[in-house]
Amino acid sequence: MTNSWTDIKNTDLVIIMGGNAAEAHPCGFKWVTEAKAQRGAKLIVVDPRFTRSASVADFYAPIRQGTDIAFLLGAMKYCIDNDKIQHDYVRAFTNAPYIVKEGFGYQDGLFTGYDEAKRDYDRSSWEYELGPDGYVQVDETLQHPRSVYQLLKKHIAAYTPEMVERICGTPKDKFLAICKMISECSARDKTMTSMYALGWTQHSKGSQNIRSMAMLQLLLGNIGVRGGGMNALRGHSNIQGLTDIGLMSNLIPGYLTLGTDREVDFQTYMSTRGFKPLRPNQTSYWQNYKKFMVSFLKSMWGKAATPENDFAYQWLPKLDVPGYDMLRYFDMMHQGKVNGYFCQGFNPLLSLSNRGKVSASLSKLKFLVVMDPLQTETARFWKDEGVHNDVKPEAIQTEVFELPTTCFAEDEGSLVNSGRWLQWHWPGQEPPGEAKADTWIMAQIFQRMRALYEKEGGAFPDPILNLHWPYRLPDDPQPDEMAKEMNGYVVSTVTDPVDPTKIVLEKGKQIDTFGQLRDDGSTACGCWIYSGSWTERGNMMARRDTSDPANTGAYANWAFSWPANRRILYNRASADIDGKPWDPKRKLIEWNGTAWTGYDVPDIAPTAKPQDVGPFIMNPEGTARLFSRAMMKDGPFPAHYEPFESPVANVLAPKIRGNPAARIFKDDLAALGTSDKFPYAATSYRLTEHFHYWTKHVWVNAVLQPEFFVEISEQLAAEKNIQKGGWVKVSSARGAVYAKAVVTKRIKPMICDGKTVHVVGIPLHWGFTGAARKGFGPNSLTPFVGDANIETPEFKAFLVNVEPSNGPATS
Amino acid sequence: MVVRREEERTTVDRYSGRVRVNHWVTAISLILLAISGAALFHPSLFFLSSLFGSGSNTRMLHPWIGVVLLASFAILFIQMVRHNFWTKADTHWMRHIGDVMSGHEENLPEVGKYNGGQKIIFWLMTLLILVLFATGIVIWYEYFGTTFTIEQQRFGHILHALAAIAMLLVVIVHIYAAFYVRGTLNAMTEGKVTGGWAFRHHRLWLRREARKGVIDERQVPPRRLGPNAPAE
Amino acid sequence: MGLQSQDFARISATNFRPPDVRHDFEVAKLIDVSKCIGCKACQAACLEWNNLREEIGINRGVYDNPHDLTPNTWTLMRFTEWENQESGNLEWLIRKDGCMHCADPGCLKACPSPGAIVQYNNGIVDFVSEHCIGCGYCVKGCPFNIPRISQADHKAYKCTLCSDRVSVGQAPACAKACPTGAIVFGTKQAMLDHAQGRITDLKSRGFKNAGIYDPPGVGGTHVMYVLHHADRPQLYANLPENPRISQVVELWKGLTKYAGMAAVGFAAAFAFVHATIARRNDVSRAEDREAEHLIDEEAERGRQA
Amino acid sequence: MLHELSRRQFMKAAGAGLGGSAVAALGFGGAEEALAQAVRPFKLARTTETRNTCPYCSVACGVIMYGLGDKSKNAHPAIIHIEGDPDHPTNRGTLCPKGAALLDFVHSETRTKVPQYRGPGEKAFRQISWNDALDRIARLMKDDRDKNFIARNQDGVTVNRWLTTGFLAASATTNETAFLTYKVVRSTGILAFDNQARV
Repeated sequence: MTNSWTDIKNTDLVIIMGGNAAEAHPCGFKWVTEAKAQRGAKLIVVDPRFTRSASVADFYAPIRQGTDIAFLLGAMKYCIDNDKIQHDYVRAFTNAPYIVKEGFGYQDGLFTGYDEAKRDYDRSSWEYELGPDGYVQVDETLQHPRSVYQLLKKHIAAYTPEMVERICGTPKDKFLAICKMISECSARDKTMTSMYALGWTQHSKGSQNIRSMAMLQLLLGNIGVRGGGMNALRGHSNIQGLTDIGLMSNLIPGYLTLGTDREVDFQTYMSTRGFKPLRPNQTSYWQNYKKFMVSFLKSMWGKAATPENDFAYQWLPKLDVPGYDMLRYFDMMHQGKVNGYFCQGFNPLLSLSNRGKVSASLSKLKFLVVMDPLQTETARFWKDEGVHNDVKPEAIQTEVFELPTTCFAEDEGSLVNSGRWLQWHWPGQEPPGEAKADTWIMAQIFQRMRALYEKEGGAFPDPILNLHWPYRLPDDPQPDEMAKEMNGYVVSTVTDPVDPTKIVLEKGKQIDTFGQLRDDGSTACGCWIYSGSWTERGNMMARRDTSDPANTGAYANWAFSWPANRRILYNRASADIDGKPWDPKRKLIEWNGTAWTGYDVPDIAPTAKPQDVGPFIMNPEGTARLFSRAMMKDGPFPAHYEPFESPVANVLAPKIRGNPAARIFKDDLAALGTSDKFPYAATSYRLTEHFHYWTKHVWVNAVLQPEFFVEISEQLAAEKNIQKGGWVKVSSARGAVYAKAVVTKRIKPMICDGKTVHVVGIPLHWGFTGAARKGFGPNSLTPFVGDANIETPEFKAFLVNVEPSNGPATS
Repeated sequence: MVVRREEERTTVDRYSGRVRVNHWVTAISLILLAISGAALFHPSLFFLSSLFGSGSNTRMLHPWIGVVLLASFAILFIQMVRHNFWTKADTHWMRHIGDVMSGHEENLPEVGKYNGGQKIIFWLMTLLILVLFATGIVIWYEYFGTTFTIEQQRFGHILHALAAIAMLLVVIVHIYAAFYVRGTLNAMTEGKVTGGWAFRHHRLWLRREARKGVIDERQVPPRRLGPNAPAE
Repeated sequence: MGLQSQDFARISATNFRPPDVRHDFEVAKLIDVSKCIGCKACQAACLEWNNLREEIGINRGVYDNPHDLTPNTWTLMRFTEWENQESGNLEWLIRKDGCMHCADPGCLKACPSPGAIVQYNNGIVDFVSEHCIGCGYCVKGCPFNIPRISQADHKAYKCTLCSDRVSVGQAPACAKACPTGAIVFGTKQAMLDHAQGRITDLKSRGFKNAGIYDPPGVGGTHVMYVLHHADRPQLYANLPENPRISQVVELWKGLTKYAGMAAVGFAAAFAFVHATIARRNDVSRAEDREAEHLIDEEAERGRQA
Repeated sequence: MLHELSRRQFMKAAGAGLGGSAVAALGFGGAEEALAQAVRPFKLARTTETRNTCPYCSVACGVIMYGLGDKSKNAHPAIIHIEGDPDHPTNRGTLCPKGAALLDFVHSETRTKVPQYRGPGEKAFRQISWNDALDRIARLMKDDRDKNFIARNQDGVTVNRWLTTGFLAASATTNETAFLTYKVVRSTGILAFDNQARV
């Protein structure tokens, strides 16, 4: 989220698309109902199903899953055609005026530089035209034919309301009504907020779905303002934190990245991370990259990280591929290239696409270690559960360990919510039985491995033997210790270069902000964006001050919000080029002539002159990108592509199946279904009564929604003679599941490109452990296809067939 | 059934032991039902529920007692129904009910085993017990709470209440009559009545009984009562 | 709230009339159906707060789970999919069902057991298990079909409006939990005022028949609804249009009760009086003698026949 | 802290309320006495409160866990109720159906309670001691790492990666757990490192 949950109360228009906030985030959705009740805000819901969010919406329109980009580009076109964009904002704060290189183009659904064999682009042409000064060429009039603005207009010209209806199945009048409501928010005193979730992410073009809305929000001038922004409703309590801390194949805490095989040494590594400003006097904050990186390495290897050994840069593994994400790794597992696997509170047997492949892959492991507070299906993938897990234990040679862990109620520490708030929590009871904290388990495993390496030696033991392990109890590190490491501390005293008697940073002290980090090894910091969370003043994450001056919803002294306790990202953009708030009633920060003042921590140097320095300081341009240069693998602009399994062909580029740059492996491509065998457009989603695969272990939630079901329209039910509450068999090219049928008016057939499309809704939440009735998850059906940029599987759009059935018993 | 002459009196058998047992089972059930029913019927009488241990027990027992009543009365019915068919004489008798009440039965037609009033009571009881049982089932929540709609149960309740009231009235008349007409109680206690009682209230019945024969248990033959015997 | 008799407005099946001198704030729960997303947080909170656990059922092709109120399920979301012909929009009407805490409670009126059902001055209608005899009369008294009798202990159960929470100044568990503020709790007056604001907002959004549901037929309720279609409450899973205590129950618990007692009493009295004043109906000696003659004659005939 | 205080004061008030009603109950006889029992005693008086945040979605609602006992030496704490934290800016005391039922998660029948092990081809789990489990795991890891660690790629570039073992991190563990996990996993050279952000 660029903003926070509580900020949503400041909005005039909420658009829920690619998500179902009321269903998945009811307590956050409260702030939508508040905005409606208190400011007369309106709520738009665009979804294949009439959802719980839709039940309280002012306007609902159906859309075929996987066609959001067409809808959003159509909306952009409407705003531009009807001159409903915030011109000053677009000109000053986006790269609309920038000139793009000669040679960039888009045709038949492909951008320039596509290599079909590699399923990838040569992105060199997706760049700005740089002047002799090294700065981007701009045309403030936006008239230059190669200006981003003109290219964008050209790119979205095809997405007329008629085309949108043809692709999305959204009736033209409904689409136009929504466009009108949206376009009103181009006014300076009107803002729209976008609330989305995995409904946009879990597509083969998930990142571009989100980009499309971000671009629309930029055109409307809604980024950085109260009641605006791009609000990703993260699905899990600390998925934000785990991503911040870089628990991903290619990441280092704070969104730094691992080196690749090409980056043979630290110098080469840093050379591609200089981030020289692309416009005069821009901040280009990543210029501080080295300070963050060195401080991180110091927190990893302490004394052993020295200037001489490049702070142990070489001790970090290097990537030979973009990343060993889940999809790639399970594919390797499937090929028998993997021996050991750890699942720490993760249930891939039900969470990852194509359960059949996941199960087969796990069966090829030598050992699997599962750490979880609940009895997961993954830990029991080898167990014969009849139709619910049809495997032969004797044939599976994997050694499996199930290690009991604490749950939230028994452990201490911080979680990061969707609004980037780090909130501390305390344990209320002892763990049940022999359950232990994950920290204890990790420490135990590490201590034992280190002992083995000390005793026996072995493959490159240095990073293990020298890992910085400063904990009071080496066998049981305590949360406050790790929290302080992540915040960062001074390794060696730093004095003022001018007056050496003046101590700038004192050895052993916690740092206050990442501004104090240094690249000479005198500071250590586990996760630079968390700097300020545990300073000499104590644990900022445990703060509980509920005061909120002027009711901005910022709650600046409640817990800690990264970065630098900033509550709304890009908040500098809430004021015009001279630093005056676009909407005085919604003031966030303001330039008082000498400094930035207001209700939030400015997202810019406190004294940076508004006319000089752009709001988007993490970008070398200082502006936001309507044209994303080579940053996105599948195009600098979003373009409509059908899901890999779609009931209709891509009407704009009939030859292209799915997203041409999306991640898909050969045999998985072969395992795709087609609409002749699997005629119905399926999608998966959460129900409000349940949380993922956890709450089926929770009695009360099992009572509230006891049994696996699928949702279909009354029309489809009639067509297939399916009874309400009767059993159905749902099958895809990957497998089949049995479910009860919920026949509903809330799903209606859509007409797309002249063809009737039936939607089949498949909720997740059921498996073969827990209190609820045994059932299946949608991942028995979903394809093993990943988004081009972030490899998220396409859970939200795939093809199935549905038939009446007598239930699992008969199988 | 026999007429029996003893030293001091002449008796006529009216009810066999079986009938009397049934009658008293029925009677006791009725009384228990009246008490428990009243407890559930009116707050001021709820204290009566303590006779059954508690309100819950009362709620639980009342319907079961009703079942007992139905059973015992059913037998009673079989035993008595044949004497209770309506005749012209009954109609005539009923017309002069006033004389009966004021004790002038002389100029009434001879009455069989039962007079019109008794027959009416018999049939009323039959009817009311059926109604009470039927409605009782409808409102027997423990077992039939879901068998009948709430609306049906509501009507069940009011009918049950009205029938119960009617039943109480009938019972009162019945008991009253039993006491008011002296010599009647013996019929249900000893099972026999005196010849005089039979002569006075059920002469026709007495004739029939006598015709069947008389058992004479006297040691000495009776004094012949001459026409000019002194009046006493 | 303390718990002296002065705190009671009504007590079932008793002639003991609370003095009703102590005045407590009348509380109420307002359920704004137009804000409800049917998340069932209220159901979960109710089960957790009251330490109730319902059995795990099955899916019957609808979102309603459990499928009806039970002795353990005191509140329940009822889902209705309705095509609004006027607007052409589909509307998903979701109503939280449960005890309405009537000002004139039919359950209390029907209850035969003293103190088994009470109404506090704050308006809460509560069942007192200890005095409940499990007769199910409350079920017949209730115009909303709320009470449920447990087959385990033969006691009636329903929402208590969290009288235990309210008694220490807390809102009911469901109201506290409700994520969207569709359930609010406060004094009845505050709730009525709040409802007005909501109705204005709804009208501004085109629901011209938006209104409050506080049925006068039962003297108003302490659980009220804001409905977008207040003119057609039955749209919301058959919410009764004009609920009132059934006439049959009124008759049964009213006239019948008194008339019946009177009739029986009168009859008994009459019988007694008559028996004492009227001439004894006894057998005379003469009749005894005539009986002998008659027996002789008849016996004779009997022999000849 | 201030809020903790105000909360305790509330608890006192609650206690007083109960005391009041108890006293009130004494005066009664007969029917009224039972009426005193009409209201179930407020079950949270004098429980120990602990603040936490909901472990499910990323709204991160504040919750208060009500624990058995008063933290005295011999009182074993156990959470008996969980409710929304009214001071929390986001949820202001509200909870969704999952948050409102957190108690049943904490005390779920199917929580893991002891380490379990399943050998190759076996049909069931069997209990194993922490020591044996951890020793075995460390052994398996080291053997695999020693066997398959890649110090240099074909071009002789130092790459120090270990690809034959992977680690899937959670979505609900604390940042502190995450960081410790990161340090341990990265120090071994594991690249197959992912979390639930994708799914």
